[in-house]
Amino acid sequence: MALVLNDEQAMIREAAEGFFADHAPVAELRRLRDAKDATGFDRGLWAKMAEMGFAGVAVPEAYGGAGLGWVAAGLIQEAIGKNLSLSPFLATSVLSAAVLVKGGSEEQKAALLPKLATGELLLALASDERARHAPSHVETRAEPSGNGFRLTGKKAHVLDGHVADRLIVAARTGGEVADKAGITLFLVDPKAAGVRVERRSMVDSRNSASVVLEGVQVDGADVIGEVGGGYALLTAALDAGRACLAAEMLGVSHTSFAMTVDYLKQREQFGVKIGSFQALQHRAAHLFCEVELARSVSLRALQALDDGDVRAPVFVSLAKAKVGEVAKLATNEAVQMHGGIGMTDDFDIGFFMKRARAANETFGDSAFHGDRLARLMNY
Amino acid sequence: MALVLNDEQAMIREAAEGFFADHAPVAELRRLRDAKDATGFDRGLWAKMAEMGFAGVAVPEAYGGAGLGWVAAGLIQEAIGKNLSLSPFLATSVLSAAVLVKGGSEEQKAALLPKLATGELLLALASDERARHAPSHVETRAEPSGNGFRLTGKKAHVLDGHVADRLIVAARTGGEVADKAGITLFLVDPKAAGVRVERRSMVDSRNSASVVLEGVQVDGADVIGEVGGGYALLTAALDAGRACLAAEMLGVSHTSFAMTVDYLKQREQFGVKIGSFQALQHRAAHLFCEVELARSVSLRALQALDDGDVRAPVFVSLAKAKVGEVAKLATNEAVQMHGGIGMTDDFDIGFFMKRARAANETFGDSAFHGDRLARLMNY
Amino acid sequence: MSDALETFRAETRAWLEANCPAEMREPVKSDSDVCWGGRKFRFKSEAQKLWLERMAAKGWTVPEWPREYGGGGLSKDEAKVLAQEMRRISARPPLSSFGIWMLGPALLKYGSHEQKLAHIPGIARGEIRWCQGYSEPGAGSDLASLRTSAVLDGDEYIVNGQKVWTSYADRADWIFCLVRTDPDKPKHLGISFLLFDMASPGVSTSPIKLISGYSPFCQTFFDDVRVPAANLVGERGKGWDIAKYLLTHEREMIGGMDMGSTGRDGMSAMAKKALGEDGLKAEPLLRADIVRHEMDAWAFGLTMERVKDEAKAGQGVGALSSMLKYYGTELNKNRQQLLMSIKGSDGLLWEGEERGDGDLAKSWLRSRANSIEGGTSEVQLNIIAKRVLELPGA
Amino acid sequence: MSDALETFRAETRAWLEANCPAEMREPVKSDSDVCWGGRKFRFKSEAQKLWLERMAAKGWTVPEWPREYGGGGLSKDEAKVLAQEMRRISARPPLSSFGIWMLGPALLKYGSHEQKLAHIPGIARGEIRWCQGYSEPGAGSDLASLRTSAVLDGDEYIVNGQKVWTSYADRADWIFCLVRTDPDKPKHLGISFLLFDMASPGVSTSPIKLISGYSPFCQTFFDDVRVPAANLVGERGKGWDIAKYLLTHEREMIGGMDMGSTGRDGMSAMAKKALGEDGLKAEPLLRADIVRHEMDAWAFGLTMERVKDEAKAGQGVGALSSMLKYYGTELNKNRQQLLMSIKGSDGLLWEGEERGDGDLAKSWLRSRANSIEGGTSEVQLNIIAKRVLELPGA
Repeated sequence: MALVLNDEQAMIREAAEGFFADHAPVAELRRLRDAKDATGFDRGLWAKMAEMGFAGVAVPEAYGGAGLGWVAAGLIQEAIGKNLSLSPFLATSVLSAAVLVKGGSEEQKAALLPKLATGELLLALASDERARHAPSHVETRAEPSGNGFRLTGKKAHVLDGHVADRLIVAARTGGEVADKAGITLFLVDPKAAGVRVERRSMVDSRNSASVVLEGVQVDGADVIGEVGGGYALLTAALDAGRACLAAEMLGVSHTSFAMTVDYLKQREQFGVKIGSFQALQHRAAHLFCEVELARSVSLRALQALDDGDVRAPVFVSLAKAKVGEVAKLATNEAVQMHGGIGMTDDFDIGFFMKRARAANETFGDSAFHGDRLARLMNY
Repeated sequence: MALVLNDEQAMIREAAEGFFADHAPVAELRRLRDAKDATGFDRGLWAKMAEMGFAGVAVPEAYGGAGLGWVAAGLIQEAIGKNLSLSPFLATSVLSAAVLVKGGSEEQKAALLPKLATGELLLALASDERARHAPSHVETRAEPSGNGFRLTGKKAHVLDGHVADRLIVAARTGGEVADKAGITLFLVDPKAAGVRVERRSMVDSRNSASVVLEGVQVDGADVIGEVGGGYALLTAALDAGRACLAAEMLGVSHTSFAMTVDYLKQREQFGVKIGSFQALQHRAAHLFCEVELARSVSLRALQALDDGDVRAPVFVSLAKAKVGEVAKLATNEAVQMHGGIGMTDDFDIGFFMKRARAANETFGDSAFHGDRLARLMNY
Repeated sequence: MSDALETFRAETRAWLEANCPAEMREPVKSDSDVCWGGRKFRFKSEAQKLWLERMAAKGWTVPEWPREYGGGGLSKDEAKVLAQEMRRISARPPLSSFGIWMLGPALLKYGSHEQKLAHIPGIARGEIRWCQGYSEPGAGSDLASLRTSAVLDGDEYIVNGQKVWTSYADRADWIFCLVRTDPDKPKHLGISFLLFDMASPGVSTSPIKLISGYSPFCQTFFDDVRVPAANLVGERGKGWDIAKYLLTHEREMIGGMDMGSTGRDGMSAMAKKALGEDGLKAEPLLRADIVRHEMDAWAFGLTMERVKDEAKAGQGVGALSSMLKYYGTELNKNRQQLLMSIKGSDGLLWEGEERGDGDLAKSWLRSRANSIEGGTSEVQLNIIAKRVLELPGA
Repeated sequence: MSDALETFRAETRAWLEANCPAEMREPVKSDSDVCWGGRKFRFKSEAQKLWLERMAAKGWTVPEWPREYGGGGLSKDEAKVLAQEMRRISARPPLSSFGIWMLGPALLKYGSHEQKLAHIPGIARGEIRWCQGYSEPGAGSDLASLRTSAVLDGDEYIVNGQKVWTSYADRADWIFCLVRTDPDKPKHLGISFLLFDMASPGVSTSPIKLISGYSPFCQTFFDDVRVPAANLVGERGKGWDIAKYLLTHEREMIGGMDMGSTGRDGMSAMAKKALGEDGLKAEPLLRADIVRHEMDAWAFGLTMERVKDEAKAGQGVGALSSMLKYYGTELNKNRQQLLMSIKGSDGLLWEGEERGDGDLAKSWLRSRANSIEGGTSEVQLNIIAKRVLELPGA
């Protein structure tokens, strides 16, 4: 498969870039942060995203979605990264859509996906339990009870958990802690008895919540996929999320780098433009190369997901690890080259550095994915 | 203990630097290499080194040595690194002296150390069997036979093995391959029946040999230290060798860096001195810092050995790993900044890069020692 | 050790035993435990106030400064004994301030007798808190391009201009300030070193909010501020020499910052605490990053040690402050990044219910300024290239 | 696919089947299997000679060049079919040369009809081997400072000067050479592009021994060499344009070098072979270094792929040759270092009894030149800063 966008994808990119630049630029993130907005995003924006077909981009047309797949979702997330736009896109349209499309029963799909695509229904994936990502580390227990299960446990770092209308919870129906077998995914109503959702205030002003489950009763119909076979489904959804996070970090890198190059051309010191200092030139030129590499691996990972390529997990880990490193370098260099002004809250570059860090930590950083890649390649 | 040389050590440094610059500069290495000298070093030089007290620097005065310890040995090896001087110093005066001083019986010491100090007797340590350093990986077997043992196995990368009058061989008297217990050290005459020593031609023009032992008969009196308890002794000797190799790589880094800074000041391109290019200035300045760090860790490792500090293995691994990385960087940068001329055999800088590489690989590179350091610190 | 010194030790020990309040023998837990002094300072406790007063009375807030200016007049060896005895009972420093770290040493070196008499006792007693007016908007590393003007009018200078990055200007009483007294002279010629009261008419400040959420710095504005000409330190037009002297000082302070905890097993111990005893075995690449960092940090720590030992032995190489500043701050930035990685999503917390929530993220963000303030890393590399390596055109 | 192309494929397949000797269907094992052509070339076998002659007769040594100059006159699509069919039977390239890679394209673009007629057929038939005379002693990356002079004397230029890093000058028949025809014009103005016979009186060469032990380069001396004025390519004084065109070409070649084997699992497979299936588990830091390298190499490989795909789709960003050269060569140096680490003391062998002994060390040393030849890494970064990022004063 050629490493270029097809015409349809090029159009989506253009639409997404225009949309987020117009409707949700960095100033909007600043506004929501400073207002200490309880929701953490703008429902009006989300409605517009649904109208544009973004909310249901990865949902098949049969269920009211755009059916455009992961390259398209990644392009939207890249534009989000360029503008640091706040929305429940990752949690609802990527992670949760991936779980339901791949693993949902016909009834679940028919009930949930059309509402997801219209933006009416927000979902969140409650899987991580440890601060450092370890997806098979599931202590939350699901014990048989009535015609269903009772869930007990704690979930950390649930993206958009505080606004979700429905949670997708990974719990253990068998096996030992850290076993891949024995994990099951459940649909949980956050308003059900025994569920406590608490928003956590994050460095990147994104929405993350901790979720406590105390003997929460769910129905047999709330099981997604096979009992005990949830890990493969979870991995598929996480890989979609990781590839889209890589795309977002590509957007973050792109804008940080562009801002830096602009600054190098404007700012004067010692009587000359600082962009004329060779040491900075070489660092900027190196960074240019790294951003180009990030672009290649990001696109390949998204394509591999669309193609159902068996190597998709390898490409996803490559992208998450490599783009993560590039985003770290790009934002670090941006702050350093901006000097004092880059350290002030009034200036935007700090937001990019914060987001790069948070996106890195979400669903495995470059150490996690480097190790995963090596294991997948048998060494 | 203060991280400075005492007066005696400062004198030794001065003496060593003058000696090797005068008697064994890089030109001498080139001469021996081009002449394809069968010995690989100059016996005249070695005799002079013995006269200077260098050969027996780490041998107690009671056995005819200078009794000056490892800081002094390291300073000599640093001067060797600055000049790339060829001699059996590391194999005989460091590795073998360490084994004998620490583990030899009174008879062995009395018989061997005085001759070692006068330069009459060359020794070599035959321990490594794998291409990548793994000191407990000993397959060579020592089976009881008569009043002694019969040795069978193969040794790789035996420094100065082809000129040694006596070999110190690590062989297994018990335990499984890679066990630390069950290793015993033996004195072996390379002229004994069943010993085959073959010199290998190395990238750095140093002397290394492979040794094959086919049922070689040794006496009970040839055992050094305890039967089965040789690993601790071997480790102590290797640590002395590693610390001295770090000191040598410090010397290599120092000279490479000095040559590079000189070149930056002389060489013109695009009508100006290349040392005025800020990108090269920053790289040179960074390298300056790294060489200073290398100097600190090298000295601390040698001091810790002299002090019998229990943390000596940690400091030694720190030094071998860190100075190794610095030497790699210093020689790589030297070749790159010298440009085309740095790639030519007529110019000396290539010799430094070759030696840095070989010294890195000898007795564990920075990956090996980083891992060892982490284990020693329980993580 | 001499008898006199032993006597001094015994006396000091007894005096500290009798005079250091129990509350002042606890480790400093947060910035609010630090006594910064000054007119606006509110003591956290009676003990804090008492401890400052008692120490200041002996001149031991600044033990080695001359007695005539309110210092302790101790010899180097005596000061060392005092420090040891204070450490023995974990006594807190009675006073911390820019006056002690920066202005005092500069005044002692460059000030007139009158200036020393006028200003040093106030520093020693913690009565006057000072801030530093160096950087200006748009100047950054290019300090010599500063534009704040001081025009002589009779026996007063009239100061106009703007400073930025003035640490705690909103809490300071006085400022030591670089101003341009000779507008016609190029760059760093024509700059003078001036002291004035922040309460003077025409001075105003405005705090700068940082990405870490803290506001330790201000913008400071001067609008026709009248300053007695006698407040100019050293020669007119020679302020640059004083500034350079102080920059070297500052560099050493920042370079050494946090370094105590960087070396040794600090980070791996923290990782074990966060990930469990065997947690790092399951994360071989993270472990590799930690080892590489710890080795560099350790090597740097040993280098700080060696530099000090060499200085004591009179073997100093000199001009190493740029190296320590550059390498130390880069290392600390790397350390903060790795700590964030170790903590995963917990490290991303900004605010929370528990004490300490958000501290890690803030200290990570704070660390990014290390390589910008006090001369950027790029400036330090320039200095090494020029002064140590003597490269052409540097 | 068109019918005409299918017919071409069938004919080509039949022709290759009938004309490619069996011996020429084996992979190239070493440099001695490569046919470089030229007057001094000694064919390794009759089959090698026959294969060159048969391919040259059809113009398929240079399939896309015009027929009138000895090329195959194929369209892009036909040339692709030929390449596919050759790959199908593992046919070796019949001829490799600087003439094909470098001079030919330049002559086709800048040469006169007469020059094309005079020189291109000899390249296509492998009769003339060319070398490149660019660098001069002391000039390095600063090509424009060259001093070799060409002074017009009637209808001849008299060439005097010295070149360095001329690849295989001792085996070449002709040289394409940058000379200064207008000594008064500054720098890269006044440079012309001249062709001449290495057998001309006054030309001499001397091989340069490299740290890798190989001598692929020479120093080349010109002492009153007389060259017909008609051998000047393009306009007098405009040689710099041709040189730049060729440098971009060269950069792409070097950047792509060895990269095919860098990506994917090449290195980890090799590590497993050297250290045993579980060997890397016992060496977690080495494993970490390998993973980090493989990720970069893979990302770079995908970028090469993307650049090609974008070019095909007409979306090329342009000016990427410097990026590929810079990143590709730095990566390859890193790869060679890691391979040396994996092989430990075995990698240090210089000569030995077994075939291949010393190859690794030599190829490590060879790789160090990658970032120097064809424009240093520093020059590539300068180019990116200037042409892509458009930074000031770059």
